[in-house]
Amino acid sequence: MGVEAREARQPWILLSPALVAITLLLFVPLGFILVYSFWLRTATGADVAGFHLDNWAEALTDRFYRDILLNTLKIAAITTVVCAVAGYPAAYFIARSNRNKGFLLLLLMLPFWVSYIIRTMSWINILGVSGALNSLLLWMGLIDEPLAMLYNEATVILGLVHFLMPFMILNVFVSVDGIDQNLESAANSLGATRVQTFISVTLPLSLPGLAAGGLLCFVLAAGTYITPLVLGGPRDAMFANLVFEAIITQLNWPLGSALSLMLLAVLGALVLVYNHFLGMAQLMKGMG
Amino acid sequence: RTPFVREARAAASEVRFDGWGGVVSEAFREYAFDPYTEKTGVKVVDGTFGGGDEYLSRVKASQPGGYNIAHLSGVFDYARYAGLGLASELNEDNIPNLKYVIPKLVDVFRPITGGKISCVPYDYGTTGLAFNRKHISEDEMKEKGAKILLDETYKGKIAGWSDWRTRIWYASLQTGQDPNNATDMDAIWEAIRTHRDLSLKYWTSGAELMSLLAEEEIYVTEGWSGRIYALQEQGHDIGYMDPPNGFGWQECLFVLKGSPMPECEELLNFMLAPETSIAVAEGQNYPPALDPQKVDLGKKIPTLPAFDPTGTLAGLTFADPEYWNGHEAEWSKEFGRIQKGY
Amino acid sequence: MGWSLIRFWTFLVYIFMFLPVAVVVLLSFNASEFGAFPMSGLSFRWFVELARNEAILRAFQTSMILGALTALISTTIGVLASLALIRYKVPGQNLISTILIAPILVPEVVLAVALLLFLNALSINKSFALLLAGHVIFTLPFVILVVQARLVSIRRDVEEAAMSLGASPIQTFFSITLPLLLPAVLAGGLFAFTISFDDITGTLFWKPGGVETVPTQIFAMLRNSISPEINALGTVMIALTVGLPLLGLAIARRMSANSGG
Amino acid sequence: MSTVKLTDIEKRFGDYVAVHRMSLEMPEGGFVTLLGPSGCGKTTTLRMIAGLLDPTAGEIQIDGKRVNDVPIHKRNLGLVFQNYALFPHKTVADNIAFGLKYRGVGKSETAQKVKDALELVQLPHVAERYPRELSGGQQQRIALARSIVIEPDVLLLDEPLSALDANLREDMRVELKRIQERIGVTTVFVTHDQSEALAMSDQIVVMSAGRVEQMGAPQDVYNTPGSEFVARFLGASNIVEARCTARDETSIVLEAPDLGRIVIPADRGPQVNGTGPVKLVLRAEKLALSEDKPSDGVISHSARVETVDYQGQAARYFIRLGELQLQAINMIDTHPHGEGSEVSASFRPSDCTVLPA
Amino acid sequence: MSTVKLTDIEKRFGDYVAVHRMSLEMPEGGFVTLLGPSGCGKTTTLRMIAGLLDPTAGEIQIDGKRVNDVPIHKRNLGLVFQNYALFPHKTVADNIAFGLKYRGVGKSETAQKVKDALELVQLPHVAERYPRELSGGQQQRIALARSIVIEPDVLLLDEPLSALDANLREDMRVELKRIQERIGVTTVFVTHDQSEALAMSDQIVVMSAGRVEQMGAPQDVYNTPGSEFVARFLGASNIVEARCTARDETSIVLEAPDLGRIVIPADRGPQVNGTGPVKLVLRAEKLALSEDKPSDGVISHSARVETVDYQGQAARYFIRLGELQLQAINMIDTHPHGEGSEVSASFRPSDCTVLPA
Ligand SMILES: Nc1ncnc2c1ncn2[C@@H]1O[C@H](COP(=O)(O)OP(=O)(O)OP(=O)(O)O)[C@@H](O)[C@H]1O
Ligand SMILES: Nc1ncnc2c1ncn2[C@@H]1O[C@H](COP(=O)(O)OP(=O)(O)OP(=O)(O)O)[C@@H](O)[C@H]1O
Ligand SMILES: [Mg+2]
Ligand SMILES: [Mg+2]
Repeated sequence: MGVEAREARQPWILLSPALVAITLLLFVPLGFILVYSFWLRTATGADVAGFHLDNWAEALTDRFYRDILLNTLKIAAITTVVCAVAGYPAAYFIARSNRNKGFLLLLLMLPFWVSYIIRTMSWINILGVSGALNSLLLWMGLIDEPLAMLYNEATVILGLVHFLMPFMILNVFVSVDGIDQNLESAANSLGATRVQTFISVTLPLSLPGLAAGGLLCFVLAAGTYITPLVLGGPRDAMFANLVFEAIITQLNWPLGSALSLMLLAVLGALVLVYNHFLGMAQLMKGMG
Repeated sequence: RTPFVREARAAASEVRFDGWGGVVSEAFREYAFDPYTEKTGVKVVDGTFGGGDEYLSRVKASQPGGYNIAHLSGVFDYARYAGLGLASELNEDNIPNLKYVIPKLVDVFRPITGGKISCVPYDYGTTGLAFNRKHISEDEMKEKGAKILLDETYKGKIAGWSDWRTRIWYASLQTGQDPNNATDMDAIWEAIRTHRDLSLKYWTSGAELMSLLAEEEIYVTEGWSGRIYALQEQGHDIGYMDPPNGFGWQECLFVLKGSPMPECEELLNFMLAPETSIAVAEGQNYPPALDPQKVDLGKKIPTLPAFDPTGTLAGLTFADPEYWNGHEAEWSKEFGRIQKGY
Repeated sequence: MGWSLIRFWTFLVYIFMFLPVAVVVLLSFNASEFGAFPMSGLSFRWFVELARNEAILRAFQTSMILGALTALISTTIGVLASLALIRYKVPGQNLISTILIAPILVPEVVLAVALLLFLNALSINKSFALLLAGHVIFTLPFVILVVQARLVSIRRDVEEAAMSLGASPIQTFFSITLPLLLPAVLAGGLFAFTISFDDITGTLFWKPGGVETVPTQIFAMLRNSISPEINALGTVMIALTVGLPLLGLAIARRMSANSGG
Repeated sequence: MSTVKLTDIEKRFGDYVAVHRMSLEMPEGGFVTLLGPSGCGKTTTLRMIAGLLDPTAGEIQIDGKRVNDVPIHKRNLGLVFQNYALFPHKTVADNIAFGLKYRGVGKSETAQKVKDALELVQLPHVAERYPRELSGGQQQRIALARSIVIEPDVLLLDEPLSALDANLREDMRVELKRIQERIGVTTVFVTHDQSEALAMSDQIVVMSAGRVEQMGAPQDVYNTPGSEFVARFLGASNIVEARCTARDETSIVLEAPDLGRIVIPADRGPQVNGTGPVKLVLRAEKLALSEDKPSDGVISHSARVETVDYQGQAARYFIRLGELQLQAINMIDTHPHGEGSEVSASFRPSDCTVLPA
Repeated sequence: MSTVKLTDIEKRFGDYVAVHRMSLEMPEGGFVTLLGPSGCGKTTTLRMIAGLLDPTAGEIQIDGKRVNDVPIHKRNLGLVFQNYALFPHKTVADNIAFGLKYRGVGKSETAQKVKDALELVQLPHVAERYPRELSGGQQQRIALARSIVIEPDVLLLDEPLSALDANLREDMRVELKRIQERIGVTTVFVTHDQSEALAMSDQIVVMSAGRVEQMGAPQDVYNTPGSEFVARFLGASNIVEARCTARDETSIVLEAPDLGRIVIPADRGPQVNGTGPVKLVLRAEKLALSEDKPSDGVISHSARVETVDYQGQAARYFIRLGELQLQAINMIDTHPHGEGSEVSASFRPSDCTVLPA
């Protein structure tokens, strides 16, 4: 057997554990979910098998689901934009600082290693009526009454931004780090100011990283349910909460399956669009 | 059958118990599991859950026999499990300690499972009204009762549990209806909407309830008696009041179908032993299901809210399982929507 | 847009990132259970209680083992898959990449229940192996993302040189490729470890009896109240995670310095 | 030491044919250079010999044995790359010892061989360093040491010098040739740098677009280019369209615009038959510029210097001779001819080559 | 077009001094090359002129005005980098038009200027392509077009040719020089390739370790190296330890091992005073090898050819002359001297340079 025949076979050997694992543990189970979405839940909580379109009809026609899905996409979008706007300069700073790149990136990962629930609940101690920020403002005399800052859409977004910021920064960092600084110098030398250089050279060239980070933030934000539970007010539910409630609280797995497939379809479509324009390879690159 | 399969009957060398974590499971381990294993040689594998609904979904997605005993929330969960065909049949003769239990607590289960029982009652409590005494006086509470949760003056300082039963129960009280037999659901939904719009937040756990009150994010909410007691113990100036027809409930130790019955029954007996019950009760601040007339419950338990020294529990209103479970699918979904602003 | 403005902005972003971490650390020294600010007194009480709390320590141990195994397996599979995608021409590369990323697109509750249903259909009981498999599946994309990014920078000709000198492909992998890939393998492993260590939803569904991880332990405490011992544990973890990675970083620096950049 | 023989090998990448049915025989101990522009298939050929690519057709023999199906790690080759490909995580000594490990060489013998190899490449003191602690030229020598320590049958070098800078490149060129001669291993060297090829090879194989254009000793290839491509590729050449008006056994008579009638020895145009349009090739350094009229026996025309490219020991001139623009490379004494100056440009007919048009 | 004047500029990175108090004046329209080995501070100097680095001390003047504090985008410079630095996301036309945008040039005028610039670099047809669709040489020409279209006062080029391959590099060299002469802009060119420096410059500044070693017209620097470093760096030189035994107004008398007594014109050793050890520098191409005894006026010794490095039009020989190993680069007619052959090596004393030891 020639070297090339071997080279053609080897990648499949190498890929097989991952593909087998993902097929067995993700795609086959998703097949179950697909089947389940056509079943029906009875009053006692048991499910009847069959081919019923009721769940899909409900999921697709009820305004309630559509509105919350749209609201979820809105929150995910805002989160993504905030991450991008806040994270970009930081990523740029890290990429362009000569020393400590590795250390700065590592620091960024630190909050990940405090349990997610605890981390999210900590905002209550920061933003609460008797939290740090209010105490500080009161002490400085800027306010007389503690401000009610918690439990609204803004705090949900805040929690999500905190969770997702590192993903954005990492992606943008890789992109900016890969831009030849001579390009900026060249633009400068041609008469562009720093701001003009940024807008006409740096920003467009880092778009792939920004897009990869954005996709990751968006997808992960659209799939969260704990953050809105902990930091949201009564109305701040997201689509994953609906899935969670259908499956866990109402034990309505058929409906939950239909709902989750709906979310999956929307996110999947987004990935396909992204893939078409920027390619998964960039997402890969972005994580380095 | 694949070699991975572990037969339920063959697993009698261990019994699986699931319950609440923290102090509760510590107490169980010390007072029930370890002595039980020492005596019988049967291991107790204990797990925890964060909520009953989550546990039920796990059970539903598992093999029969995968789970054995669970510390569940009272009567309607019992009915739900029975409805899903998960109820077992206990041989009461194997649980001599059952005799210490308040009979009223046991009797509510019998009609659901045709006279037999699949669980033993373990503790009880109430979901009453908790309020910050700095901002709301006892008198005002007495005067307004459940309606305090709809009081415009406390807008943004009100909270509530995100549980649909509790919401409907309190809405029944607020609309002057019988919580176990409401007739005007529209009024109830309207009350729930009003409450939602006044609320800062729906809490989902005891930890959240306590921190909301302790940090004065809110002044009034319903609350679990044991949690409020814990806050008072820590010195917070929080009041607790069961309004008329306040929400009483009990918790039980439920044995799932497919479990090794003799071992489970023996374990239940251990857990019902007064010292175990009392330790757990003191840990979570809910009175045990033991009849104070038959057992000496020590010093702390009589001070717990909802405690009934008579052992008749005449002052508490419990939920009617048939009524609640009959509407579960419909109401939980409807509440889900209202909760989200619809 | 001056450099100092960017620096200041970055500083703010880092402050923002560290706020919750700081709260956790502060609260772990707080004497009382609730109400962080103003703190009611400084105390090591929760650390002492943490040291005595066997359940939390056991959960911590489980989390560590689970995280480590997840990292190990996930990294192994991920490295192999990345090798295939970067080193070879595979038809449908883009599709395969998308498939390998798929686990982060599926809401975790769904993945959790779906996997349970599947096992149920096969009549397989839950076990530690299932929990591990579940963790491997959703940490895999992150590992693949990290490792691939690094793999592209390892030159193919170094491997070819090794083979020309008589090393078989497998010998080449172990004596050349793997050592050069080590920083990325460590980074990917760290990623997998962290995500596994922090996971709740999947773990709740997949854990077998008697197995608790730190997050599920915390979750189960939610009904009563989360004990500040958890904050103490967090502080210990942060101390470890600031210390260990710094150590790891030093090692990685050495490694990457050795790999010639 | 062995011979390498390629018979009709061909390599396709999909539809694209990178190497067209190529046959070559490399003599034992010889230094054969594959020379050609970027993309002409040099690396592809080398990689087929190495076993890193499968030929689509044809046979590769090393030492008379067909090796098409022998995997690379069993071919016993020395391979040196443009970027050295040293193992960055191993010391120099470990790099060199790497191949010995798989040949079951004992510890003390390995140590001795590593020491000898380091001495051969004149770097006995760097054994314990890491590759990054060496300069480019040193790294290249270590790469060479690593590949020859295993006593390969064939040494394959793919542009080993091109990453080095000018001065170093010249030094390494000499060094490499010295070592190759010393150990006498059959060597295949790939480069696109003609001066490298000329300086080092026993035999040059000029390739273009996947085909062999010409093959022969450096001086033959250089002095008698077989095609316009070779003439242009090897050094600066003037190529002038001309007409062959007559030819006999001993000479070819050309008529070229601006240059007039030129009679060239017949052996300078072996490929030209009969009369008609041809190409006249004259190397830039064979075109002498001077201010005074030159001696006899040469053809001389007056021309004007347009551009001067000063090169230290020599200068490259672009001159205009009637309508023609020609280039000339001449050694200079102290000062080159100035731009714009009138000179006489002369060459010997025997320095010309005639190619078919 | 402007003059550039550096006065005592210095650049430190932390403790490390990359450029030591350097003063230079570059004439209007001149082509000045900074030449030196890697790391000697060429780029650092260029970047200070460009405004990409601040000098630690000293003054930079362009056209008589101090520009130390003028930010780069106001200096009106053309800057060309080794790796071209074309904007990959813009077409060639947009790349070239980039600088015009910030100079308020109107649309139609921009289009015209872009067109002119493309014609100047002889690539009129690539306007709508993206940089990645061009070859290296084409990219380099676009980079040049982009920097000259803004009519810069000074053109700064940092190794613009080093990423190109040999043949292309020579072509671009001529092209670049042609364009520079055509527009007549003052140009500072950085390279470590001596042949590039010699071929293109009006003035060469040889740098070493942050200091200027020598400065002058290419032929002066080449023929009369001011230091051993320069002698070695610019082409192949033989450097022989010798003793100065006497000197007067017109000549220096040396005694060198194996070479005997040599009398050299005094102007070939301006730095040598008195007697004592000195260094004799003889360029390789000034050492002629021949089989017959050479004519008068030259010093001649018999020697043996050890290694031959065939270079097409020339050959580089390593010869042994007594204890000395010398190199000689000679034009060759058809065949170089063979290895091992005995030749006579001769040189004119006036071709030698004498440096202090
Ligand atoms: N794996 C491949 N797939 C498709 N085409 C290839 C592959 N490898 C090489 N080629 C093509 O084959 C031709 C010859 O390539 P090769 O690398 O042999 O050139 P080369 O002569 O070594 O050039 P260079 O001097 O640039 O290294 C090129 O046109 C190249 O694009
Ligand atoms: N930003 C910097 N920080 C520290 N040292 C630097 C920096 N930039 C350059 N140097 C050092 O200054 C010296 C001169 O560098 P410079 O880039 O000017 O060299 P160069 O002559 O252009 O070399 P090359 O031919 O390799 O480009 C080098 O030793 C380099 O390591
Ligand atoms: Mg090649
Ligand atoms: Mg430089």
